[in-house]
Amino acid sequence: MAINPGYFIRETISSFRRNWVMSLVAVSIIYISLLLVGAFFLTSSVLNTIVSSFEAKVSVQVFVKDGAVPADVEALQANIQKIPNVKSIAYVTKDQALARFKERTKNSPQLVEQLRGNPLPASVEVALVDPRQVQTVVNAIVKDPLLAKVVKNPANPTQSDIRYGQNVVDNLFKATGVIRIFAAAFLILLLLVSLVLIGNTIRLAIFARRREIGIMRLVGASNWFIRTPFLLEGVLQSLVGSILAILTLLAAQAVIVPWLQDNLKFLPVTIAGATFAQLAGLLVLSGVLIGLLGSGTAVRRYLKV
Amino acid sequence: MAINPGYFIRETISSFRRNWVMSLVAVSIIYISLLLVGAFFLTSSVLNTIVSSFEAKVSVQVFVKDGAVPADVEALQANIQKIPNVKSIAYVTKDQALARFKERTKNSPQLVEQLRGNPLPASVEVALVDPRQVQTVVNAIVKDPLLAKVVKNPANPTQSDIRYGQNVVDNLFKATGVIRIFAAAFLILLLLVSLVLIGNTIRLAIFARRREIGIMRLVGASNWFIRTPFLLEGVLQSLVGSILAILTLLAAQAVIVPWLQDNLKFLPVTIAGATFAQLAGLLVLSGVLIGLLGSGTAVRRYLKV
Amino acid sequence: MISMKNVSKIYVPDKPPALSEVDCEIAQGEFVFIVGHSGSGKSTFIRLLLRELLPTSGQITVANQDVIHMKNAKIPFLRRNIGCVFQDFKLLPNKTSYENVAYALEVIGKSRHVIATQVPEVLRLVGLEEKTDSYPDELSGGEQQRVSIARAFVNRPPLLLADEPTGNLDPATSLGIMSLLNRINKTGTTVLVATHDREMVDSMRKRVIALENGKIIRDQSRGVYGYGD
Amino acid sequence: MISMKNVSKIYVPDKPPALSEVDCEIAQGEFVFIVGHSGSGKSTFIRLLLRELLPTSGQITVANQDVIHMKNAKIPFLRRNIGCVFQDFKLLPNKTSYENVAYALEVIGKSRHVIATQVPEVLRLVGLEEKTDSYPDELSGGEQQRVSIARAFVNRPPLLLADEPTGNLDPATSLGIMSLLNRINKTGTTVLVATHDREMVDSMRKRVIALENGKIIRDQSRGVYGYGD
Ligand SMILES: Nc1ncnc2c1ncn2[C@@H]1O[C@H](COP(=O)(O)OP(=O)(O)OP(=O)(O)O)[C@@H](O)[C@H]1O
Ligand SMILES: Nc1ncnc2c1ncn2[C@@H]1O[C@H](COP(=O)(O)OP(=O)(O)OP(=O)(O)O)[C@@H](O)[C@H]1O
Ligand SMILES: [Mg+2]
Ligand SMILES: [Mg+2]
Repeated sequence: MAINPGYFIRETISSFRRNWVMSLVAVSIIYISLLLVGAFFLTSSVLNTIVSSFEAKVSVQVFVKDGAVPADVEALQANIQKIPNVKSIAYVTKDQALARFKERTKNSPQLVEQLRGNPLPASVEVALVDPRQVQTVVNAIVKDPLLAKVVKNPANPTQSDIRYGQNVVDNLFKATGVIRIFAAAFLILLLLVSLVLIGNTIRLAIFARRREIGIMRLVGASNWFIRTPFLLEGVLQSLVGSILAILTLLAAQAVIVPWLQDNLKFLPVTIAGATFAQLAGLLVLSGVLIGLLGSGTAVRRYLKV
Repeated sequence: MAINPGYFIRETISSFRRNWVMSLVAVSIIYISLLLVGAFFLTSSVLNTIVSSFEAKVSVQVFVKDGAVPADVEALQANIQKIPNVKSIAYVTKDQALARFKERTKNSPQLVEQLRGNPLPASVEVALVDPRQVQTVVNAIVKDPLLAKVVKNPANPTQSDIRYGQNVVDNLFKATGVIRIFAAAFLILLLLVSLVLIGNTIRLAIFARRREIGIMRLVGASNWFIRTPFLLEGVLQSLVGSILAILTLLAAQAVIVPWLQDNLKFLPVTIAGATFAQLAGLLVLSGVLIGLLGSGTAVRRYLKV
Repeated sequence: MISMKNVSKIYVPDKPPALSEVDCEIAQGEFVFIVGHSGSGKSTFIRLLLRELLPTSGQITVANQDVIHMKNAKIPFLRRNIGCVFQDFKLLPNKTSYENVAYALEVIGKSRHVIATQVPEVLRLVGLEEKTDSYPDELSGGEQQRVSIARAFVNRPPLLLADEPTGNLDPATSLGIMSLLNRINKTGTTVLVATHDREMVDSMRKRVIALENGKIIRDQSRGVYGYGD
Repeated sequence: MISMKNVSKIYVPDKPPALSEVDCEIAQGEFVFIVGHSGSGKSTFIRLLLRELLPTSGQITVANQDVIHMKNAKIPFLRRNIGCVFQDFKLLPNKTSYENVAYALEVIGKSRHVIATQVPEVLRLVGLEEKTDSYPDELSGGEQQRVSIARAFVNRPPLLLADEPTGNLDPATSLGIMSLLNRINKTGTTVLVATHDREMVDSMRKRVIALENGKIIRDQSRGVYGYGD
């Protein structure tokens, strides 16, 4: 049997035109659901950047006793630098520490006035690659034999000589963890919901044409011959819907991100190009997939004649 | 002309049954969209409680000089208490201040060791009803003539004697403002989207029955006679969908809120009963409204015959 | 009862009109056949009377009402006085035979009691007493047609339009339907039947209006089907 | 060509069967009328041959294929060898007359060129050369019926089933269609026509199978419509 490849393309396009009410509704529902998914995806990606910036503030401070041998301190720094997950280290001198203290307590000038000399210790500040692993890094530092030479109270260094905001860190990570879980759960929910919505819409559109499908069967059309234009139509609708959604998101992002950056100067609000590409891929792919699946399963129901 | 009141009820129910594919799809789409709106509504209400709890931490501290006359301090307190928007005030003695300082600086014991006597000032802590109005309250305190008698540096009290975290507060409110705007915008978007979705679904279902509507017209049915069962059916579908959504949210909330409270002990995670009632009202009302509107406008299109 | 003055209907501009310059008067109580080749405009004629369509030009009066300038809200009242058997039946697919016929009574607000006595009687008259609870797609073509006939006259309208009411019926059943229409006509109802059934037209000897290409080419009282073929 | 053995069809249990214990053989190249009252089972007979329905019991063979135990995937191939004129036309509403007829050729993979020559010719044969671009709802009842007829034989199937193919046609057009069917039959096609058209049956003098309440009550070669009424 000869095959008419052009037939299906012509058929799909003319069906798209002639059932335009259905096509319009389907495209608009696809558009809207994917828009929602996309908007939330971008929002949560921004949220993630912000949350990560908070986490990045978690660092470990090792306080150095006044009499420590500079060579020991340097050797310790070198050792710490080698610990996995350590991003960078910085040495804070006693003078720098005093300056920071003065800045922090400028509303109680009496305090600073009273200070004789400089009672504040120097410290080594350790920045981390993954702040959540802070405890492992602290443990590694504690195990370092050099530490005993450098700190004041080597018997129990985490008591006062190593600071990493134990309780704050715990709470912070619990909070950021919950935020991440929630965002992911909501995103998955949204995605599922929009798949159900799109599937149902396509199903409804095909339900409205079930008689046509029966007629096609009765005049001898094979199942794939009937199904192909419906599948292509579903894919076409999904493509149009998802591309419209991506364009809208691009436009919205171009307006909203600068506004946010203006209003939240102290927070890192950016959307990476890669994130956007990823999103576009996700939308088009899931749109097309559900278009195929939705029309495929829906048509099948009426191919029984 | 006599009216058959029972007719419409029988008609609605039998139509709901006989067009069950359509009804099912419509109900499921209504359910899903309202579920989404509801889930987001609750999430953002929890978020709001949390954000508010951060804001509530904003307070004003007035540092009292060591030689201040107790009567003056008490009079000032009484005056501050009368300022609108002040929720409560508390007096922190010098001893309490020192205890707090020791707790905060326990990793630099040298600092505390050095202190002779108690260099820390006593203070009056002012809690606010609406933390965003902090500047107004501060201005009112500054204007109080008693303040000059109580603080150390009366010429410029906001320099060091009144503390309310000026810059932090500004950033906090910017952030919470943006969070609120975003949550509200997203909620409105979701609501609009779900209204469009529901409207479109109902429109599609009625589109599939447009021939029927034409036939009804041709056998002499008046417009309201045709429309009423469709309207009732739309309302019925919306009611079923919104009630299912509310039940699901109730169940989900009963699981998720305790889990959150467990994981975020340091944050106030609660959903007020009133919030839930409000949500239920919102869902049912918007569902029913859109059911009416959607079927009303959709039917009208086919009443032209 | 019915008056058409210079009525034309053009569906698609630049194509020949479906009806052109039709003039006719039908008095109350008449029985009229409309005959004509396929596509000659019979259904268009009937759809104009029911105001399913508006003519392109001309005037139409049905039961002393100007059908063309009628307000939208009054159309249902016009149609309640017209029973119509449609060529494609136009049954409501989600209603049984009984409910389809009952619908024409519910529309005018008849009580359930009245409906419960009249509908079965009418269904019996068209020979469908055993199919009351069948849905249209569970009926044969002829049975669907008879449901449409039953619905058309269940509320005893003063005007009955029938568009090929026996196209799907065998001669015996057709004869039954025709004599039913005849009886209905005898009670004072005006009856207008578009038909291809030569036997019927020739045997009943009623007024015949013949259409060709949208024009009335013959209007005889006590006429025959004609078209010598 | 067609063989039915003891075929019964019961749509609704506990109701009288639509067909009961039907036995019949139709040889290749025959021309057969099926007649019977409304609801006697003619359409059911045809729908069984097309495998639109499965019988409740019995055996059916069409073109040497067991229709009942046929795999789902083979059904389209069966149907491509059967042209069918449906009582309710079954036209695709979103396709023009031309496209509806062309569909039967596209289904078997004919090239656009072949389609572009055959379809207009067939439409001309049924007298619709001017309605090629009209959608079904822009056609009169008889015109729709003729599109259905054109679609049924456009691909020259060896078996042609026609369910009341002239129910909506005037006698002249009916005669044209019947002589067309006769000509098609002369080229070797088996033709099976369910009809109420007494004139036609009586004048053509072909084999007549008469049904009543789902039973074959008469099977005459060179028969007449019968049913003295
Ligand atoms: N909606 C429409 N749009 C365009 N043309 C139409 C429409 N309806 C009918 N026509 C055309 O108008 C002409 C008259 O149609 P009509 O249905 O009145 O014929 P008829 O006499 O009832 O024919 P039949 O006996 O076949 O039912 C036909 O040629 C038909 O193709
Ligand atoms: N899907 C169905 N479900 C139940 N009963 C049905 C169904 N289809 C047909 N019937 C019944 O089966 C019987 C035979 O129907 P069929 O359509 O074969 O009659 P027919 O001879 O074609 O009649 P007509 O001349 O009126 O078209 C009828 O009584 C009909 O009511
Ligand atoms: Mg007609
Ligand atoms: Mg039949």
